[in-house]
Amino acid sequence: MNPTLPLRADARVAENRCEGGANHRLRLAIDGWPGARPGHFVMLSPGARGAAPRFDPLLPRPMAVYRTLPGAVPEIEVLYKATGRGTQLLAEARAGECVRVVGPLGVPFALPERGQRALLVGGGTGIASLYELASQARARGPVAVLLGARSAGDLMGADDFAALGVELRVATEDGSRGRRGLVTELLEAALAEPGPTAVVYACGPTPMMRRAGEIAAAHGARCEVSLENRMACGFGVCLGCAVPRADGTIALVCRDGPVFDAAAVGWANVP
Amino acid sequence: MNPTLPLRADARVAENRCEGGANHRLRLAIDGWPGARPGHFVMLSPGARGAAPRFDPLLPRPMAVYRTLPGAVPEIEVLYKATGRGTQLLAEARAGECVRVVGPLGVPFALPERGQRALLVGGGTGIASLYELASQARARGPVAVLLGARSAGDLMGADDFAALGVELRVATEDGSRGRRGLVTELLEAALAEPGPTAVVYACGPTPMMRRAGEIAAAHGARCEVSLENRMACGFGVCLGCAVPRADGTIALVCRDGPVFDAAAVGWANVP
Amino acid sequence: MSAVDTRVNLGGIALRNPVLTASGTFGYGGEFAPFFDLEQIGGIVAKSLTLEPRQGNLPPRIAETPAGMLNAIGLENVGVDAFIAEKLPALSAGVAVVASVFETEIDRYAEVCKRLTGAPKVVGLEINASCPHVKSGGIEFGQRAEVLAQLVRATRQATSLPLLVKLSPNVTDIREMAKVCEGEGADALSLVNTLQALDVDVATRRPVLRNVLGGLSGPAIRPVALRMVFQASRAVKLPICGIGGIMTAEDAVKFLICGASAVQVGTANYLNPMAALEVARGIAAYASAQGFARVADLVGSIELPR
Amino acid sequence: MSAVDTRVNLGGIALRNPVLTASGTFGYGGEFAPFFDLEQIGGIVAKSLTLEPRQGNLPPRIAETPAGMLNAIGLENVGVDAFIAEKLPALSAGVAVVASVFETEIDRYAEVCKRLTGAPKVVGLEINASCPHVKSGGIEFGQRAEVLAQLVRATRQATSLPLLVKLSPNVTDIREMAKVCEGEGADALSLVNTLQALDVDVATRRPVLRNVLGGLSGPAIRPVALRMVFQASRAVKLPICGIGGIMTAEDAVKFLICGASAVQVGTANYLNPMAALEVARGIAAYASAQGFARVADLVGSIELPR
Ligand SMILES: Cc1cc2nc3c(=O)[nH]c(=O)nc-3n(C[C@H](O)[C@H](O)[C@H](O)COP(=O)(O)OP(=O)(O)OC[C@H]3O[C@@H](n4cnc5c(N)ncnc54)[C@H](O)[C@@H]3O)c2cc1C
Ligand SMILES: Cc1cc2nc3c(=O)[nH]c(=O)nc-3n(C[C@H](O)[C@H](O)[C@H](O)COP(=O)(O)OP(=O)(O)OC[C@H]3O[C@@H](n4cnc5c(N)ncnc54)[C@H](O)[C@@H]3O)c2cc1C
Ligand SMILES: Cc1cc2nc3c(=O)[nH]c(=O)nc-3n(C[C@H](O)[C@H](O)[C@H](O)COP(=O)(O)O)c2cc1C
Ligand SMILES: Cc1cc2nc3c(=O)[nH]c(=O)nc-3n(C[C@H](O)[C@H](O)[C@H](O)COP(=O)(O)O)c2cc1C
Ligand code: FES
Ligand code: FES
Repeated sequence: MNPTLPLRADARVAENRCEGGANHRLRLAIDGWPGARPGHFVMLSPGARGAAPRFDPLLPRPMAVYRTLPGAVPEIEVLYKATGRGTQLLAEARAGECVRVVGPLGVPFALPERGQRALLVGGGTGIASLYELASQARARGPVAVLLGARSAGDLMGADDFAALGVELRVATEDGSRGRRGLVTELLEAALAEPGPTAVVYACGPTPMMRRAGEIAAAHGARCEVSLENRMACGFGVCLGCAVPRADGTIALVCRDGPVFDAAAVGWANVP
Repeated sequence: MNPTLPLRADARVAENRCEGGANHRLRLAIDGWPGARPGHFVMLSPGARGAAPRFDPLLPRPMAVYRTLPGAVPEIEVLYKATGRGTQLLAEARAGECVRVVGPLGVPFALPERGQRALLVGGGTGIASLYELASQARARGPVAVLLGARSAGDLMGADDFAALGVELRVATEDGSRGRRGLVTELLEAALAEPGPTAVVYACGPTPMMRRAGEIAAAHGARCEVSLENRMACGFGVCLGCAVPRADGTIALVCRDGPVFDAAAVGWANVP
Repeated sequence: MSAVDTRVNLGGIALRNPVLTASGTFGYGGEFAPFFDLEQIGGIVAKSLTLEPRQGNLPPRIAETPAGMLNAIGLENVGVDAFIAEKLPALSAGVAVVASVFETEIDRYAEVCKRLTGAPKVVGLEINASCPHVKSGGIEFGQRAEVLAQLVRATRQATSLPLLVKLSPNVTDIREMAKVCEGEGADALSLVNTLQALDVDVATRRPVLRNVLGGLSGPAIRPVALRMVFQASRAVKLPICGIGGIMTAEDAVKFLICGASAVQVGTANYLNPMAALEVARGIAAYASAQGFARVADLVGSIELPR
Repeated sequence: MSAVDTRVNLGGIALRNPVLTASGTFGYGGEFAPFFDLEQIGGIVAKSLTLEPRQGNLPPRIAETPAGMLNAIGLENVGVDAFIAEKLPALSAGVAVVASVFETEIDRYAEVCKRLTGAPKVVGLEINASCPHVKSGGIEFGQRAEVLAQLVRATRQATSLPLLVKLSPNVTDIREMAKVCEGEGADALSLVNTLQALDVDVATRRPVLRNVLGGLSGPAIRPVALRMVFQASRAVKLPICGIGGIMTAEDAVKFLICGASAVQVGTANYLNPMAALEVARGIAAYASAQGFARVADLVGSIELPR
């Protein structure tokens, strides 16, 4: 559960740079930031950044807290792809400008038990949810990070993971980096390897997470996934981010997740 | 009448800088710019400047062509005050970005007859409509530019006028530059001076222009004013910029103006 | 600023200031406790309640539109009993709660009203008339004068609390609906609910919402909402709570000027969980700057051309 | 792209592509000659015409709103005779012109239709039913089924040209109005006109428009317009011309997917005088990219959840 109360802050852009293609890295200085646990996210309002209020695009965008950089004024990093209207606007924010932040939000990942092997499976922007998890899981047992992307240029944050000293395996659909294929194939292979009990964490496109859950289940491993869904508020009041559970009841991604046990998700109706 | 057909262009921002307070100077490079006559204006779309289409604010803003800088790719300068939502957004445009321009538009000022004395009365952002007129009127006869502002810091373009070598008189409401008082008082004084027939050109707040027209009429001088009104299109199709003429008929500021004979304006219903 | 009297009366509900939060945009209130003290705004309107707990629609339930958003949540809520047993006690004593009610049958509406009457902190009821009336073939209760009259009559009889009726904007003439409510004994009107709307994704050619149709809210609809408040306030004597696209204090002031006695902040709560507080403070600042001693004096202060 | 057949038929009007310009946003056409060749779009709908020339309202007539604009131009136009004598001849021969008609009385509507019938370049008439009906106390012609029926009947008798009826969105049920038009022999529907709205300036407490009420257009209203097109296209067999907030080809495609056979670009012409051309090109590009051989195959291609 979330031990830290969310705050609403006008964060100052410390840095916002393109890392090739649509990939961007945003560093935000947030007075009073209470810290975040692996899997927490924030809501960022790109439209609120200028001097005059503008309401198109209207809604804030959910973004994983990639990592927290402690300091007198704590900073958080966010890795994002500028693809739609809101994220492209976010990419225009310059150092010194303000971006409204609400967070930290959501239910974080449960760290592996001591001695367990953590297999982190990331695809697309989902990779951004896994960095803090990789960092903290290291103290519990072996960690392997399996990253997938369309091609090498799309890959986010791979160097940061490498710098953590965790095992890094990459698959790209065009073979331009690592193995050619899907990241779920890396997971199959990793689970087939002998070793301690594995626990799987997956974040990325819905079909990838669903498949990761199936593979984990086939190997008797627990699997946590961090779901994505459209969000208006991020803190449980709009009821917009509902997804069905496997038992047919409704869960809110922002409040009951974004991290769910893969086996508890009603995958057929996850958008 | 307007001899140049308007064009629609994605102008490139060559420079956009704050000149103190809300005053800004924008230089736009426009491929194929056909040139402008004194009093012409353009419609600038601040909202269209980013990569992703955003429609708040929606409408383009009418802005006088302050001056044209000829060259392989001609440039125009626009002086503006960033006060509302659109102009504040315009102030965020950086060199290299695109701003949509439609223009040149409108009916320009009629230059003075040879030997006439031109008295140019400018207040607030209206000053921006008078620079090219001052420049071109010099060849016809003596030119005096009378500028008014709340205080010295609000004054736009005074140095440029001074550099033209025309006579410059300033009035500020707080006396921080030139005479303390209204620019229309400078006009009264100037018209009382002996000399060749005067023709008055005024651009600024409606009450100022109306008063300038009255003063000119009292001295038997012709007076042209450049009206402001809300505009959606700038080229005569929305019918949004209507103002009544003195005879009760309706004129369009963008098509029949913005320059009108002060005596022909139905001032009581000019917004 | 401290000189301004911010109190207003909304159909018998005395509010410390004119800012409420709109139903469905503020949860059951407690979700906002991390952000500000709810006693600093006029009150909250809770998510609409049905007799039984309800699950709502499958996703996608929301989408963004130009300066607005679409939603089709369905009737998801904890049900009236859980609201009384769990949600109300979680709020601090000084929070004024207006409970919102929607149902698919008139007698069920009335039953929910009965259960809410007397519940602590509940200072009034808001009847959400934008719910599809199953018996009329899916048309909203608030879209047919006869059906609306029956609804107001039944709920009026079911409660002694101040009764607000929240009208649908999807009507030809809002004045007609306002008069129906006045005639049946409503104490105030809440104007407006969302505009019925639709959007599609051109990549998939599918509606952006699983429910196909949804409700449009946010700044996009504000000029329509203002028009309806203006029209209704001239058609009936009932006080009006203005709703629709209020993002800033300036927006709220527009509703007061057009004849609303109070306002509700809706979609803005999502983008800015402190929006309602900022609106409340900004209204007082505006009144003070404009020389109004009482916020109530702003109500209906529009200056029409002669 | 050249492979895509862009032709559509709108109630008997054969259009080279589905993009028209909306009445009141394109003048009489000639104003756009500096920007592009009008023969590259499907056609133009000219500013609505009355029997006599009219002056319209005093300023302010327009204002900006979130992702939209308000207007109350009044009935300003050159009058039907000057349109035929001066405006039509100024257009090049290949431009398809739909003449729009509005009036305050039904017999005057019919008379304008008669005069336009047979005028060169005029390929159809659009009846603007969003005009206040003086005899009904200011309610719009398109807001009352009986009045609308009389209007369509009278104008239908007055012309042999394809007859489009442009409906007001300010109604409870657009399907009812669509059926009235179908029953009275209209050839197509144009959906929608502006939403009735209001805004005030908090500094002066005055309405932003001299006319107090105005019509809301632009992207803000697009989801409402799309919903009405979707509903009407399932209620009647008439082809529909979709209008409301179309800024880009993607927006136009949404209307086609929801059941419109053609579209009109309105407010976008103000911000971008080449908007209609860009929309026309973009629709063809979309159809091509999605593998549609004919733009007409997009019409009503929405994929509804089962
Ligand atoms: C808990 C969570 C954490 C996330 N973390 C990251 C991250 O660290 N980095 C990153 O790049 N992306 C992340 N995403 C996805 C990110 O929110 C979307 O890519 C983004 O909202 C798209 O906005 P846009 O303006 O580019 O697209 P638009 O197409 O303009 O978006 C329109 C609307 O749809 C919503 N939307 C579109 N795609 C998504 C999506 N995939 N998930 C949720 N809402 C969506 C938008 O928020 C907006 O409301 C996360 C999503 C969730 C739910
Ligand atoms: C022919 C003409 C030439 C102009 N030249 C200049 C110039 O060179 N420099 C300059 O700074 N200003 C000039 N103006 C005024 C300028 O257009 C407005 O200051 C500007 O539109 C305000 O936009 P905003 O976003 O700051 O205000 P907002 O309050 O956001 O504007 C809201 C709406 O009202 C309109 N509006 C507000 N004020 C005015 C106004 N005074 N005139 C017309 N429309 C207005 C806006 O265009 C917009 O549609 C000119 C106006 C006209 C008509
Ligand atoms: C996601 C969402 C859920 C809503 N749920 C309700 C509801 O349960 N009951 C109700 O009366 N109104 C509901 N509304 C409507 C709002 O209370 C409000 O009337 C509307 O959104 C317009 O105001 P706004 O533009 O400020 O949001 C909901 C609105 C949204 C956006
Ligand atoms: C300034 C203005 C004037 C208009 N005049 C007319 C008109 O004369 N006749 C008419 O049928 N519609 C008129 N309209 C409505 C448009 O044709 C169109 O239906 C509406 O604006 C919605 O489309 P849009 O959002 O693309 O602008 C006018 C709209 C505007 C903004
Ligand atoms: S995003 Fe609002 S409830 Fe989850
Ligand atoms: S601004 Fe559109 S007609 Fe003048």
